[in-house]
Amino acid sequence: MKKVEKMTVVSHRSIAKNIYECSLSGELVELMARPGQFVHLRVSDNTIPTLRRPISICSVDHQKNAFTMVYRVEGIGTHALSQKRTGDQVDVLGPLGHGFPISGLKEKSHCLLTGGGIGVPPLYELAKQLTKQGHSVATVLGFRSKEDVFYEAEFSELGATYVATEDGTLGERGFVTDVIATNRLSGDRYYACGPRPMLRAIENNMTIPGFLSLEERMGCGVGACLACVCDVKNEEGYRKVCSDGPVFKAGEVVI
Amino acid sequence: MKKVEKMTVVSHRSIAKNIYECSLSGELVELMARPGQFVHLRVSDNTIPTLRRPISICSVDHQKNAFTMVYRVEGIGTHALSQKRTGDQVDVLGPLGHGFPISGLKEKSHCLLTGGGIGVPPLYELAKQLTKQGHSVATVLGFRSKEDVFYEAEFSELGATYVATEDGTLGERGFVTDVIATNRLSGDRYYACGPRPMLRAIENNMTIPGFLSLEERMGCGVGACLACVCDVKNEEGYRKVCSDGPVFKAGEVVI
Amino acid sequence: MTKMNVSLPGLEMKNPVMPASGCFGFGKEYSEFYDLSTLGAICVKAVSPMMKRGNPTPRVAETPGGMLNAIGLQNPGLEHVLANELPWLERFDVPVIVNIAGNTIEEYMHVAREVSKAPNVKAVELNISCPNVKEGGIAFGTDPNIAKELTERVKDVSGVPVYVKLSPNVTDIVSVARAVEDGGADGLSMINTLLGMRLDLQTGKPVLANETGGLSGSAIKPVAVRMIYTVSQEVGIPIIGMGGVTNADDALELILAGASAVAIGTQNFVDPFACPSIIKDLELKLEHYHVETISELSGRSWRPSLQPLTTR
Amino acid sequence: MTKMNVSLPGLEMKNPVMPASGCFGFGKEYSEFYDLSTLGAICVKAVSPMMKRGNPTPRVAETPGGMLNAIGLQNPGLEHVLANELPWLERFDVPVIVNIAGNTIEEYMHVAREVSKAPNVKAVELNISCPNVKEGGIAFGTDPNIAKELTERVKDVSGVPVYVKLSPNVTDIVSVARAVEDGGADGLSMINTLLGMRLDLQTGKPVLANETGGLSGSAIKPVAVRMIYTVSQEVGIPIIGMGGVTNADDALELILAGASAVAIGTQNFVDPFACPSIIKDLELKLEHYHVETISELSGRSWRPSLQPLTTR
Ligand SMILES: Cc1cc2nc3c(=O)[nH]c(=O)nc-3n(C[C@H](O)[C@H](O)[C@H](O)COP(=O)(O)OP(=O)(O)OC[C@H]3O[C@@H](n4cnc5c(N)ncnc54)[C@H](O)[C@@H]3O)c2cc1C
Ligand SMILES: Cc1cc2nc3c(=O)[nH]c(=O)nc-3n(C[C@H](O)[C@H](O)[C@H](O)COP(=O)(O)OP(=O)(O)OC[C@H]3O[C@@H](n4cnc5c(N)ncnc54)[C@H](O)[C@@H]3O)c2cc1C
Ligand SMILES: Cc1cc2nc3c(=O)[nH]c(=O)nc-3n(C[C@H](O)[C@H](O)[C@H](O)COP(=O)(O)O)c2cc1C
Ligand SMILES: Cc1cc2nc3c(=O)[nH]c(=O)nc-3n(C[C@H](O)[C@H](O)[C@H](O)COP(=O)(O)O)c2cc1C
Ligand code: FES
Ligand code: FES
Repeated sequence: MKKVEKMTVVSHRSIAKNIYECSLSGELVELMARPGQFVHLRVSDNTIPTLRRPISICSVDHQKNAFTMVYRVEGIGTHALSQKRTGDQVDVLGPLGHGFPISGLKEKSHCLLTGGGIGVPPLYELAKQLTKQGHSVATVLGFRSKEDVFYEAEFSELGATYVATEDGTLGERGFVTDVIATNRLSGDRYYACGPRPMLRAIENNMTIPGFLSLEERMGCGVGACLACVCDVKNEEGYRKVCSDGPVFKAGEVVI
Repeated sequence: MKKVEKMTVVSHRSIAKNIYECSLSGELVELMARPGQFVHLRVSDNTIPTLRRPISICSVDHQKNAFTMVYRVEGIGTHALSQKRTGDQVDVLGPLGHGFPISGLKEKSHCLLTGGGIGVPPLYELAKQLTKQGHSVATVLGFRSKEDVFYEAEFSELGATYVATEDGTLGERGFVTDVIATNRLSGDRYYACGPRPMLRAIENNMTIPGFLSLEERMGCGVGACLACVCDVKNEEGYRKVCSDGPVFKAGEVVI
Repeated sequence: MTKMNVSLPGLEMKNPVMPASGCFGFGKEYSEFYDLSTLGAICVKAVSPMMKRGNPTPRVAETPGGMLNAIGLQNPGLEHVLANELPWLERFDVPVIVNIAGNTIEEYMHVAREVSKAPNVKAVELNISCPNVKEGGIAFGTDPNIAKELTERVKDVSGVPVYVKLSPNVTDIVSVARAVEDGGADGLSMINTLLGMRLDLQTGKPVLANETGGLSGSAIKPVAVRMIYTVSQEVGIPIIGMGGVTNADDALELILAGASAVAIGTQNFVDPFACPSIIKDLELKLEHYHVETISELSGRSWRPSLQPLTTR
Repeated sequence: MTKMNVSLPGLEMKNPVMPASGCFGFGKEYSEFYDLSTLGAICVKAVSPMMKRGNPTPRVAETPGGMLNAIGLQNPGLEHVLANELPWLERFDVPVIVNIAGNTIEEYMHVAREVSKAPNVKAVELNISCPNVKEGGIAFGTDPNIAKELTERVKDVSGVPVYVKLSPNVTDIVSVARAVEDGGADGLSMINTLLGMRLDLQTGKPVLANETGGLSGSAIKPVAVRMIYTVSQEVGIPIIGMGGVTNADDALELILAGASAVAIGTQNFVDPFACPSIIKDLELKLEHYHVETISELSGRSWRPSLQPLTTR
């Protein structure tokens, strides 16, 4: 049976402009196996805001029974979340969705991970699990500006890491796709998470198999309300980002 | 010009069942002269709850630039207030209304103060000011049960103090009017604050001049919305509890 | 549990609580959280004769104390529901209400006729109030005569009692309610969502791809209470109340206003356990107030000789 | 301040912000907080020919994200307003709009004729939508023909432009808006409150003595946006928008939807400085988005060839 748990904030800090890293501990961590899954958070105990907020699982520490999320303060929901102090509780529904598949790779494969902005976090647990299984990773992180950059050091520990900023204030100037082209990055498989235009560009440019993680406005987060559907390519059906995704095989759905 | 201020919680504690005593400091304290006035509090920074909450000024400390309120947790507004910790800020509009008149008494008068439940707090600053001016006070405090009683000791320091509880678990069993009758309490003037049935009984039973403090559901708290009106006895007009009251001369308005 | 039993036309319910249509799919997702047999009933997503793709995304937006949705009645269509969803629900001991959406009277009739043959379908609910489809739907809900005719014709072919779900977006909901009762409806469901909209300040455009959407959640509860209070005094058929119920107090408020049972919509998204929690808390409240059966409370707000509930 | 100037029939406003009728009395109380000359305009409490006592208390109740009121149009009557309230307001450099309530067309006409003679009254607003009075009021707001006739007759006698305040409690607000425009209205005000209700669980009774009341506050903003968006595309006269505005973003949302000016109701109670704060913040937003004049933004949501606002 699926569960909801009031998890406890064990650490919470700002790591870049408007970007926070928050760790929560509780029993739900036991269920967090697959990188790329998300949690659906209730950040208030009244109806402002009404809906839960979907945030990716960024890394999991089974020893400490804790997981970490990294999020950007956008509106009232993430603002309310940012006010939680160590020891406070957060109502967590999850882990939800299907994450990034890491099976089906031949031994010692090389994977290209591409993240844009707040699409970066779920790639971190992915990178950890891939390298743990003996694969190698290269990561391309795209941000608007220097002040927005986070987790460059963390990814660097796991493999070659490239940073692109739109204004060139850190790393290479331009988009992640520019970095991929310039450095002729490739591999056996790619994984990407970020804004739609980035995902579209990557899907179009890459010739190797890949997986894309999508965002969509959600209601329930569990597949019941049909808020988050996307169309399937070359077919009648549809997919729900929350329960069929958020990760889809490149080419499967219309981005 | 009237003002609104974010005042700072300097102390906050529970003093009886669901009853809290909270002190706030800030510049508005300078304006708090008259006992029986109230403040209108905003306890959230979104629209749940939407309206401010009226709470009486219980005592004022001009040295410390702080005032104290005593309130009972009833619903969401007072619950939210009870969550504020020392150092937190509370948005205060006030002081509002006309308080208890303490002029017009001949020297060394004797006053009878009667308070029921959360009607007790405003009488405390009143008792302090009356005794300071050389008058004597006797106070009758009515509560439902022992666990609800507060400020008995504080009032005892200022004059004879009687407690009535409905279930007889502390002081005399019964209502404040019973205590007044049994002990044949009287004086030159009376002041009362509490639930309407209590005020009605007192107004009917007392033969000396008196002042009553009323409660009514409020919108603006400043006289603009006409939410809080009451009828004037033997006359066409009306009074606004927030700006013409909350204290009225006994016999002036229909309770 | 007899305190909590509620008998409505076609529906023998263990308790007065059910999920509202469109907020619970066909039950599968929430069956992963708790046993659906604990529910008073299940009202499934609107079913139309043919599969419907619904509206483009974004389909939801948030508002103060509520949300907007413009799903557009996406559903897999009658045939798929009959072959897959309804049989799957048979594993639970719970009556099913099928919410029906159509563009024509014939479409409503067709779906009602077919779904009422399923053994676990104990009632149908005619959605004549969905604000998110351009044709049909909403017109049925705003014109008393059309609403009455629709009800009559569906009653002719339905094998189970017919509830009609009213739109709050009307000048005079009583006249629609009365018309539907005259048409033979066995019960009413109210309220559906209020028409609303949100703009994105930066783009200047509506947040929802469909532009307007249906407002649900606690923001609309006062409107639901008012309409249930008014309509329940004017009709003789029972009302399934909904609109902004987030907890047992809210459920009780709709019941006091005149509802016989209560449906939970948006709150399922906030708390997947909303329905079973509300059932549990409602039962505690009945004990607390020394109420014999929940049915006594229905319409208590307008009944003469009202005594306050006592906790002694 | 020219960025913020707004010209509407009868109203030369320094900025598009005014208090909404009934939420600001006749200005005296809030003049103790700030200089009323900073406002774009002032809309005063409804005035009726004779003094009105209003409804019994309680007159307000709180709801999630909003409030209910049933003041019942209490006011001191035309004569008193002419002799005292309007002359008092002359000390401020601000156009006054008088909100008018009547039970008959003649009553509206009488008040309009008289108040429009006051030098500082620059417009009247016909309240044809108050949900809290049993007679008159609401019927004018729900029937397009009556609304049109009322407008025509008041236009005949009013010395200042006439705005008509529409009720949201109707099936088809566009038809009422069009009728009122045909009747010669110079502008529309929308929306008034939604009909709502709250029950006290313990007593079982309505919280408001009047039973039902008008729902205002942030809860109704999505309904206001939807109605302003729809009506502004169908009429040629300007709209004063209101309903749930709590800050400059909300004000902007109503303007983007199609309003030319914005009125602030409930938020005055929450923050006595609501109007001047919103004025200040709106001006900052215009700078932030590099907008030349606020009027450019009116109806931006439905105008073709829309470019996102840019902060560069
Ligand atoms: C599967 C998934 C994983 C995500 N992981 C992360 C993450 O790890 N870190 C992170 O910072 N953000 C992540 N997001 C985006 C995050 O959910 C939004 O930034 C957040 O919901 C904004 O809420 P708000 O209240 O601050 O903003 P508001 O603008 O006030 O939100 C209003 C409504 O829109 C929804 N909404 C707004 N932006 C988005 C968005 N981009 N995607 C989906 N819904 C949105 C909100 O959930 C809410 O219902 C993820 C989104 C999805 C769908
Ligand atoms: C002039 C005045 C002075 C007061 N002084 C005190 C005091 O010193 N200590 C204290 O504990 N209480 C006092 N009260 C009562 C206090 O205002 C209410 O208990 C409080 O507003 C309840 O808010 P809530 O959110 O907890 O309850 P809810 O029931 O959630 O409130 C819902 C709405 O009803 C209003 N309301 C509920 N009860 C009352 C009430 N008794 N009077 C007025 N409005 C009410 C609230 O303000 C709110 O708008 C005073 C009331 C008034 C009018
Ligand atoms: C996402 C969503 C989808 C809905 N789909 C339907 C539907 O298919 N048929 C229907 O009659 N009502 C539908 N509704 C309306 C609900 O059943 C309910 O009447 C409304 O949401 C008010 O209840 P609430 O405030 O508890 O959500 C839907 C509501 C939501 C939020
Ligand atoms: C206490 C109160 C009194 C009101 N009185 C009037 C009135 O006299 N005339 C009128 O046209 N509208 C009246 N209204 C409606 C407001 O002018 C406004 O249309 C409505 O409250 C929506 O705006 P808001 O959400 O900003 O409050 C009143 C509203 C409130 C809350
Ligand atoms: S969010 Fe409800 S189905 Fe995906
Ligand atoms: S609360 Fe508004 S007039 Fe008293």
